[in-house]
Amino acid sequence: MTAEQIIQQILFFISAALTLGSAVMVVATRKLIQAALWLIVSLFGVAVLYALLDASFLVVVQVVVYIGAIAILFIFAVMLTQRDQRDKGPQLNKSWVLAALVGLATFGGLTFLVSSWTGFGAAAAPIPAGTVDMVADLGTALVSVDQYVLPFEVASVLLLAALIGAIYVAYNRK
Amino acid sequence: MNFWNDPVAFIADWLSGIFAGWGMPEFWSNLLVFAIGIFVLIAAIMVVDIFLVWIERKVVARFQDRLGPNRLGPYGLIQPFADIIKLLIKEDITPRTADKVVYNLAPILSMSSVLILWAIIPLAPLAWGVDLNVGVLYLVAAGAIGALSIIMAGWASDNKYALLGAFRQVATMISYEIPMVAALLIPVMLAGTMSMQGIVEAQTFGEPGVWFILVAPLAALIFAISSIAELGRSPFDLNEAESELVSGYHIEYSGMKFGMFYAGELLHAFTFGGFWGILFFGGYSVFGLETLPGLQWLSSPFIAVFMILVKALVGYWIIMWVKYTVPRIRIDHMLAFNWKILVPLSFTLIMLVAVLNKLLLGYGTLVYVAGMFLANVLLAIVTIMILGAYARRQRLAEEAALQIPARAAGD
Amino acid sequence: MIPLSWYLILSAALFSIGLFGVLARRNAIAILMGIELMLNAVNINLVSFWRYGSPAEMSGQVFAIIVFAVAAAEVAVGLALVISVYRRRKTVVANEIDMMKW
Amino acid sequence: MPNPWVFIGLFIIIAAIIPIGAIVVALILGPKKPNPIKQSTYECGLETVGDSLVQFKAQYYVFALAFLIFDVEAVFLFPWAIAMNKMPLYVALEGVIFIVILVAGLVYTWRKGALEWV
Repeated sequence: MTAEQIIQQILFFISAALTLGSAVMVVATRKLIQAALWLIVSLFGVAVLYALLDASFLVVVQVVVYIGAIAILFIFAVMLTQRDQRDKGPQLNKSWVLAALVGLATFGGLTFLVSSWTGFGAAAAPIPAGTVDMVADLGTALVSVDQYVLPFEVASVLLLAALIGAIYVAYNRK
Repeated sequence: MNFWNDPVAFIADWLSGIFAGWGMPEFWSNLLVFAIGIFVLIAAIMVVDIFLVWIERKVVARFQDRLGPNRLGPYGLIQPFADIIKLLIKEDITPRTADKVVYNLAPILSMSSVLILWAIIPLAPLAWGVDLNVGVLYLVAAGAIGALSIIMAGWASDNKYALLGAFRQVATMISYEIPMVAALLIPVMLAGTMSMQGIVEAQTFGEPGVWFILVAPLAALIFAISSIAELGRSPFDLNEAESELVSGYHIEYSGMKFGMFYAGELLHAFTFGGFWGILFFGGYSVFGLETLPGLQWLSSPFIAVFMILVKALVGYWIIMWVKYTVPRIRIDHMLAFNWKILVPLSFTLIMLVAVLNKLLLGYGTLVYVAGMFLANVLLAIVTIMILGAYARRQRLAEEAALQIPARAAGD
Repeated sequence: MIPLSWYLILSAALFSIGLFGVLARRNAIAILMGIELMLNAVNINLVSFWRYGSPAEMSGQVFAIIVFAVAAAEVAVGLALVISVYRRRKTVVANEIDMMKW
Repeated sequence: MPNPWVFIGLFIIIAAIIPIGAIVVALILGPKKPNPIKQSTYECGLETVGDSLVQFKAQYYVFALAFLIFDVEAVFLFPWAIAMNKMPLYVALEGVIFIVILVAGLVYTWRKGALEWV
């Protein structure tokens, strides 16, 4: 193994530890604002994983959408409802032991499922030579009529529905 | 390899030669050379930042008919160093109720969110941090980290004013991010790439090969307005609002931590001056003169770096000009201006440019540039006419509402 | 050299942590955070299958972007519901939101 | 350099180390004489009243919501903008349809009065 590959593995372990550790903090922290900040750390760890996977576009999209918009929305929502934060009381409901068992079972089941699949230990496919700008390929795939133009337009309708629905629910003046 | 044609590669080669002489593997020596390069670049930016403090104070003094710093050194040039020494030996006061970790993290994030922008700025034809193929979105992502640092500072200070200031500032930043992203889409569309290097090259050597300010003047204007809002500078400095909120989200910060917010703000403005230059004014190109025969020497990296710094300074000067001329506006006006004028306008502009760009590209440079320019101007005129009509209707309605009771009182 | 299995196990672990958050937290906003973690786990899977499967085709990345849109829509509507309920009932605890219960 | 993010990662680390260094130097050089008055919350010299976590207007949430939706829209539009140069005219029209659908959402929000700051 070359030094570069070892560094890659170390980076993977660091970002995996960052992601999983802060994900645990998200579900375990008492103060909700701190949970939101841990969520940001976890999402950033996922962005580093995307960088390791050579998905440049998704790295910046992860930061722009998740950290820049979704996390800010969470923080705003926490601030708006903080009269009922109840940070002192128990943050987990009565059946949390059952929930932990379900979580562990899911993890075990998923790991068993994927490890019995043939492609489990696959090595990374080489990036085909000649792909200069992967983002351009992505754009072409999104708008070509024989590829993903329908999902592209449907995403617009989905966002429209979400905007109208959320405004209708959150904004009931009078 | 000639030093004068490509100094960065020359020095990098020289350094890796030295490291190879020490028996270092190629991978590590490359990494070390990169680290040294980044360190030198950031150190240079910090030195520029120190002089920005001096420029800012000198320029604001001239705008307000004062002299500005003039005691320490010629023209007060040593003043910023005295400021730094003062910041370094000040006591660091942390409020008792503050969330210590988040409180200390916020100024660091604020400064680094600006510094990391310099990783993608093309300084010269062969000198840039990294030619990222998602450079434009990286700019937006760094802005997201900046917004996060503000909300962290406001919350961790455990102070009403700080939290109110942070909320106002973040509401401004996220609202104006929409027209900014929309305005950024237009250079991307014209250049066909998101890399900053590609955008600069498209303006000099591309298909029409003209500065994008000529093709999309309205996009440049929208980007200018929304980036001033993103910077939180006057007229959009509701976060500070000295008279109401004392100084917004950094009210509880003192000493070097406050200095980080302050220096970060100045450097942010300067950096955005640089991005105006890169996206709409040809970046490091010398007015396109270097493509002419006999003037090839103008594409020398040293002239290029000088040009980009000059363009950034001019942009910074315009931001200061706006800041010290225009009074602060109210938050409802500010948000209404964004959501009711800038956002619809920028979306209309995207659609217009997308279709016209496809239609006009086959008809030669002159028709293309003139058509795009006129379309932009026409859209701007239509917008101004609609706004004028709306304002007239509002005024008439208000006057009518005022006149009825006035007449009743007179009779 | 990172084998595909590492990413798959990481994503399974992230999914399970998110699932635990959804099932165990009392606060409705915290439940939505758990859902975000689960969606991120899905995205890691999609992107790593793209990278290890066929990087020449952009399907994996397109799917991941659609998941971003879905996540945004889910958060927007979910948090709007939480805020709306909070306005009427002054509570964000999921168990106490029982208006639809017979 | 195959992966530009190695460079960005190094850049981010060094860009974080320099402000940390400045703050640490200031901590070492500066005086350290804390007292309760100095460390209390600053509110123009008045005593702090009540919790600092004040209740915020729901309006902030509405703007953040609209921002989130249009931000995701922009994420879809960037690949479209890049691909457009090499594609025929109908691709530009696809993007126009995409924008028009979302502008309908903006119009709805506007007509509902959710964009007013009351």
